Amino acid sequence: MDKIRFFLQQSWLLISASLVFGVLLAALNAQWEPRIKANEIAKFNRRALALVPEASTFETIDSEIIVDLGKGQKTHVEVKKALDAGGELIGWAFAVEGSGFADKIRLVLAADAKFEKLRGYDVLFSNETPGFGDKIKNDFFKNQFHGAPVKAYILNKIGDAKTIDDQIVAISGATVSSEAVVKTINTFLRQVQEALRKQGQIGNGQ
Amino acid sequence: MPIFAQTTGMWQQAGLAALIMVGLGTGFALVLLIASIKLKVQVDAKIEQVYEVLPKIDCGACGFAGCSSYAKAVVSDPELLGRCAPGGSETANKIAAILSLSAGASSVPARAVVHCRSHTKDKEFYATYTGIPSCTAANAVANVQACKFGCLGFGDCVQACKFDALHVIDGLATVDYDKCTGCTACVKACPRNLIEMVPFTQEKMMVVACRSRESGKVTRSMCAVGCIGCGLCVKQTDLFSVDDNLARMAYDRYEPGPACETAMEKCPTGVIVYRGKNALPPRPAGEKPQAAKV
Amino acid sequence: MLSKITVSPAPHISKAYSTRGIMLDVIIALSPAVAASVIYFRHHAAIIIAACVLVCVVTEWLCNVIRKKPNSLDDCSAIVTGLILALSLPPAIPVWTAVIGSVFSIAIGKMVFGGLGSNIFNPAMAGRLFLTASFGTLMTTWTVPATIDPGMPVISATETQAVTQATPLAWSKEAIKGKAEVQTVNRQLTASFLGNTGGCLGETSTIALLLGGLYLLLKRTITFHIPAAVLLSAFVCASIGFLLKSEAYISPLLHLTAGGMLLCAFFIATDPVTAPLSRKGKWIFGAGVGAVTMLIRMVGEYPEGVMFAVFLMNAATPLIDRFCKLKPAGGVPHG
Amino acid sequence: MANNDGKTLSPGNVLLAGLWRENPVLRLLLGMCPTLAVTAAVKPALTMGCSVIFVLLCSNIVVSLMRNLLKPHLRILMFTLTIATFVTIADLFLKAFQPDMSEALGPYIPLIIVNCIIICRAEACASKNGLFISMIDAFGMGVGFTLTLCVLASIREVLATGMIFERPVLPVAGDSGGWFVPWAAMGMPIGAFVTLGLLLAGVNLITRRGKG
Amino acid sequence: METVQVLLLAFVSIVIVNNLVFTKFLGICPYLGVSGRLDMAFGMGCAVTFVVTLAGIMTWMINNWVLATLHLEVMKYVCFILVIAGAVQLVEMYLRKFFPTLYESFGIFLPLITTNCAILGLCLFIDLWGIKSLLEATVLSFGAGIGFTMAICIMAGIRENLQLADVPDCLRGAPITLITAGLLTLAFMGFAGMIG
Amino acid sequence: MATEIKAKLTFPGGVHPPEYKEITEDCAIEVMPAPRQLAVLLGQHIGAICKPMVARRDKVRAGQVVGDSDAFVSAPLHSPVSGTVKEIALQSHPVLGRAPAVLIETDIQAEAGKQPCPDRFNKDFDERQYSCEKICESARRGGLAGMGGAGFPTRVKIEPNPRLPKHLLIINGCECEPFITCDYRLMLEWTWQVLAGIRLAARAAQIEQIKIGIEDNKPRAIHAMQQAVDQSGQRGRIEVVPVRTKYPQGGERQLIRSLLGKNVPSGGIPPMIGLCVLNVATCAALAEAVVCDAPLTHRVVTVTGNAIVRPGNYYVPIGAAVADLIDFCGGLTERAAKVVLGGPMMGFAIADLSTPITKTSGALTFLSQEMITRAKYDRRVTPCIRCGRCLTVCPENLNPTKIAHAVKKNRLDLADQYYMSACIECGCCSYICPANIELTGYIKTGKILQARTKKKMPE
Repeated sequence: MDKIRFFLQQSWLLISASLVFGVLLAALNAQWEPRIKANEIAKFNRRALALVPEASTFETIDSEIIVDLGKGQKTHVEVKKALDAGGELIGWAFAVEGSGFADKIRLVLAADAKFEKLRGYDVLFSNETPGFGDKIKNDFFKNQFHGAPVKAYILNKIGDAKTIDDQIVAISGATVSSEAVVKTINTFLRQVQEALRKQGQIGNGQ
Repeated sequence: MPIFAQTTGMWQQAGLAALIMVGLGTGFALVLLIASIKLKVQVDAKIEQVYEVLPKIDCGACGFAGCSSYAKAVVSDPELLGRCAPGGSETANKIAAILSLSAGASSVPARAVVHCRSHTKDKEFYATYTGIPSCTAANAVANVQACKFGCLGFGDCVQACKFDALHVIDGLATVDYDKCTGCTACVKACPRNLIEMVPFTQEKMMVVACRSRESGKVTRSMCAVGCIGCGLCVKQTDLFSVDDNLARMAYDRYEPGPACETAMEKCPTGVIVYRGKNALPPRPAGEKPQAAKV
Repeated sequence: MLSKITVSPAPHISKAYSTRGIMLDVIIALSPAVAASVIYFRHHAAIIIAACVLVCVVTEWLCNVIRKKPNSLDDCSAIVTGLILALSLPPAIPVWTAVIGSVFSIAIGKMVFGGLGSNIFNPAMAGRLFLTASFGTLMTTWTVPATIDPGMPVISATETQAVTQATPLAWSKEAIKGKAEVQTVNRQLTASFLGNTGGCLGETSTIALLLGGLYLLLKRTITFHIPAAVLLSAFVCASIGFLLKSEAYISPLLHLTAGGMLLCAFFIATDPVTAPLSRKGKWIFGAGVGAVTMLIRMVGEYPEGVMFAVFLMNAATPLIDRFCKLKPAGGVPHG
Repeated sequence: MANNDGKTLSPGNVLLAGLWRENPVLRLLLGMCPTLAVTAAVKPALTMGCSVIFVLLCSNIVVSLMRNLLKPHLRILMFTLTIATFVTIADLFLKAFQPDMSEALGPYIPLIIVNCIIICRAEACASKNGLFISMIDAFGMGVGFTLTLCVLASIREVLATGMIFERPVLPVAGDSGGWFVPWAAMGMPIGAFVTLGLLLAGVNLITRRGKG
Repeated sequence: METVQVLLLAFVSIVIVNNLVFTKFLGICPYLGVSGRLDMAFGMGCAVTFVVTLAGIMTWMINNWVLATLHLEVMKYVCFILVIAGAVQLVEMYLRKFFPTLYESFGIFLPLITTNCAILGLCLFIDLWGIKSLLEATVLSFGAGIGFTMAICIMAGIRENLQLADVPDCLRGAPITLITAGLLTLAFMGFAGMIG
Repeated sequence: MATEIKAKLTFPGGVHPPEYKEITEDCAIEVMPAPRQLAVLLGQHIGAICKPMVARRDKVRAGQVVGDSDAFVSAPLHSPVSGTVKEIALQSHPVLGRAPAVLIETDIQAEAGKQPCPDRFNKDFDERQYSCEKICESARRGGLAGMGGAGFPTRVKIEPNPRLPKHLLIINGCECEPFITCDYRLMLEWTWQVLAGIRLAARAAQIEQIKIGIEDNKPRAIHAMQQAVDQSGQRGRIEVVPVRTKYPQGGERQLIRSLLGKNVPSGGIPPMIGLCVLNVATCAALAEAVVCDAPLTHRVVTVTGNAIVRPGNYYVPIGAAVADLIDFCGGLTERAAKVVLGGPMMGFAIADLSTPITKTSGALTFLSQEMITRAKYDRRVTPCIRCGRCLTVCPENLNPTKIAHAVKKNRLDLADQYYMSACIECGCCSYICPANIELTGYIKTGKILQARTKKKMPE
């Protein structure tokens, strides 16, 4: 009994402080959580909207899409439908993740309604070297994907960046980052297309 | 009532959070408390004291692995004082207080005295020294300067002094008594044992600034301001004694007085000088007719 | 009578050889490579070399003035740094880039550590790495040598539109990714030996570098350990790759002749200041440089890895030195 | 802290201490990790600085209030708990109102918990002084930290991109015909280390001049 | 076999390619403070390796098994730091009591580690990277410790040499260490992008 | 004329300084008359400093003991001439700076100087007529000390020690220092006396096997010694072994490594591995001490260098001032810039020309300014570029640059970690250093500092 009293004497402040802090945190979190969630969605939507400007809302589909990353790793992709004001399906958008030069890169990909042509990509998050790797945010590189067929893309050092096909011209001086983008897109794009087809969400491409 | 539902949810979560926090807090508090009692290890009281003054944030800025090891180090080696960046001068002062208290504050302060007053122009040289500019190295090479006992002036003591209290002026190490703390670093550095710690009973002390044990004649041939062991000072006051061709001063008994002043004036080579704060500049060498070079 | 007599600790005589002598030897040994670079890249080479040397010298002088230290230019080490830096730059870079590189080399690579002898890293490589990090595009744009060999494909970069030529190493990288034929690259061996190919100013001509290296070895300015270790370990690593997968990895001989391998083996890795002291240490150091270079060339993202390898091993030099601490001949003394 | 040096502990003095005399980064070498990590551009640096000011202020207030109730063994635990709480609050706030910055700073915001500045001030100042002085101290230190970060970040951002606050200040070479080619290395770790190193050397030089 | 490969790559990646000190600026304080002597640096490295492995595993477990299930992610930071601080203190006391020799050799570094951001940083990065398997988290945290040890030992070696060098006065100490660290990052840049 | 000899035996490390032996190698040993005044230093070598046994104004005979000590490691001192003790006062000492010495004024009739006695020995000499104890006693009474370098008392060296049994006697005739030729002349001119000394030493130490190591740049000496050994029928016992010319081949540790491939433990002495090493000059002195009962009062000194008028090998009384020798040799030339007692690699530069010759000073080298600066950058010290040449030449396999830098920065602990105490101070590192750093000087300084700190420890 004495021991407990001694203990309480010593640590009542700590215990009461933890109590107060715990409540404080939880309260603040509850207050701000919706906002944080909204921020995340807003960010995605902002990027996706730039790719599919006609869309008015993005709606997450219910079915699960699992993508195989190779080496036995799988990941879950949250695919969203882009709907116009009339609720008509005008495209698809989803976030993907791959490893870049310095850190992970997260991209938003958007495809047209039939999932045959890419509407392009945008960078959600990257930590690439300023001056080199972060050129993956530049239009020069991004535009090559705009309207490109859904295929496995091939990265080249030589070629014409103006032609839209599966040949992607690398950013000079930042081959790694260019490669990372292409690789990430290649990993996800076809598999998502495949999965959607299987689930009957889109046609089988014929 | 959605608002009510929301609030309930929030309070539920808050309760959980608070519970976890309290659990964690209580748990760690308990463990730490028990541990601090059960696993107490005996430490030197002084180290403990020093450790208590330190910020105990274990930032490692001092170069040691945490505050406790710094405390240990600083107790054994006071030169490490002032390494604690977060604590700053406040902590340094406190540590100094802890350490010096035990060192005994009652005694007279000891200050370094260079027992030589021979500047370059007063010395006799046999050759030019071209080796390593350090007293220890030069001392190992045979007589560069004629006097084996005099200051070499390469400044090993200057380097050893952490308080910038020693400077070589015209080939002679000179103590700045405003800065000297009596740390004895220079005493250890001098290869010729010229520097000695003298208890400064007065603001300025009278010293025999020479260490030459050569016979008077040889000393004169080597240095314009060396002690020739003539013993004139001994006749004035018993504070002086001559031994091995060299006059010495009993510093612990020294008190200023006319006898000492006379001894100083009578000294044919002017080797008896004042050292200390506000000490007058010594009589220039060769002022007395006897003190000429042979 | 004895005013002229001096005394000093023993010994009283010394060998007639000075730091300046060593540096002059290196400069002489670099001259074939300089000549080759001027032959292949004409005025580009001349301007860059002149700029680098000049800026290095001026920077060192300025640093000494700022530090109020005696002038240290007469040991000629700044000239050597300038030369090596210039020789490891691509011919097409603008002169101001070379100037920045030179200033970085001397100021950050050398003088902040206390000047010659105190620097941890090879100053020239510090400059080159800084430029690689800063101006990657410029540092990988290769002009066509004046005497072009038609066997090598000409490519045009998309952004700059200048006609450039890929180096054998850049193509080897493509080959590893399966985008180029290894055979095409391997055919570059002769061109690479003569220096008739794209690449950095002084790195293209194998024969000029070999001449210089031989001179240094014969003059005993450098010992054979480091060059031998570098080349041997690089050769072994490259051979392993080549034997395992000859359709992806180019021939080990080309690896030795292409890029900065020889310049590194004879002039950069042998920089005594940043290399280990003991023989054993030199072997480890050299082997490390060779292996890391090949690792970066074959697995990494950069086509060339010499400067990284040298830098990395420079950093490890204190540890190698400590690891290879000499034991006295008579055993460890007691007490 | 100056309270035992015989100097008066005036608020102005305390404030100045944080800004220059005991500037956490330049003089005490505390909090180096964020200093190096978030100074590639001014905006994240400023955000970081503000977060540190907030956490420092709050933790100093709390510690100062309960300074007389602290038990020796649990003191550090108490500090840690307080700091972690406020850091979480700051993190939540950024996530909610500055999502871009929150993303850019990533884990460096929660890493404020182990930033030595905070625990150091709690220990050295707040646990010994009253509320007012502690607040001033926290503010001074925080502003000192933020200013240093901003100076470093502006040097690096200008050289690495030719911009400050993402607004161009130097004409960058390219299609528009500027002359400045960005030094990408300044945005990389090398730029961070070397710039900070030279900055510290400069500060050393100045203080030594001042003394001499 | 594939798992082994993944783990191996993760290990090499965290040791060399994504070294915490050189690319993430974590653990700079001890990196500058305790790198003066090689033996101290090595001791520090060992202690960090030990604690970071422990902390990595524990925080991963708490994060994934407790907090995630209770939806209390908001408590993440508080829990992490308390776990780390508590673990460090307990380990220190345990060592001092039962393995005094071991404590003498590296236990003195343990208290320093609580404020070493490499530990908390790694836990946060593991969370950020979304590492899903405990094994990988273990390997990553162990690798991070090894990477830190390597970095601090290299730096200590260099600094021991610099003690004998004629470094300008104003650069002595932290500035020259920072510049050296900067140049070191240049050296490690060669490995960048080698492993994704 | 002996043919050229190419020896293979050598040790790792070392340097090849120019030899300059041609200056004096053909100068026969010449007797120097005793100068007006001699100063016999009371501390001449390793071991206890002697106490003066005479007083002021005492008359002394030639060979009379003037200083002695009871310590085990010590040797008595004798007056080289008959004369009067003028004073016992401090005198410049090549190593100690100022040390007490017995100043003796020479009698007029004694000025002719002592004559050496090599003709008393021939191939019929038989050491067995002297007992082991007698030889040791003669060595002790004669004040014999190693005449090569450190000057270890010979008696201590040759006396059998049951704890450290010796099985091989090595005679050091290398004379690896540039300029010096005194041992070379001894072996050529006093061959029989040297050989007799060798045999006596072997008898005293009870050693059966003897090796004489001579550098291969002295083919005539090798030849002469070989012939003498053959003629006296000692062939099976005594072996003359040519070793490669390289500095410091004459260091006993290096010679042992060359001859036997064995290493003397660092900081140890040859008896630890059962060896006894004697210098040829010591052997000659031993023969004289035992057979003629003459104490060590004179020695052969090579006066050489490019700044002396009449270089040569002289038989000089111990205690003669350097200035006297200079006078005897015709004075210094204009170019003289350095006076070195000993050879240029390990000798002591002296400033005070009244410094007397000691038992260990085998040479007096006068160097010109050009010789000491050479083309080396005007002797300017540049920073160490870590070229590693000092490591390559170090015969003890040390890291001189690291030790020197540690000492320079006052890091004695670090210097100790790199085995500073194992340094033999041969000077190879300083000789080779392209940056002109006085590595040996720093290491020597470091050792002094180390000794000081150790001495201060108990306080």
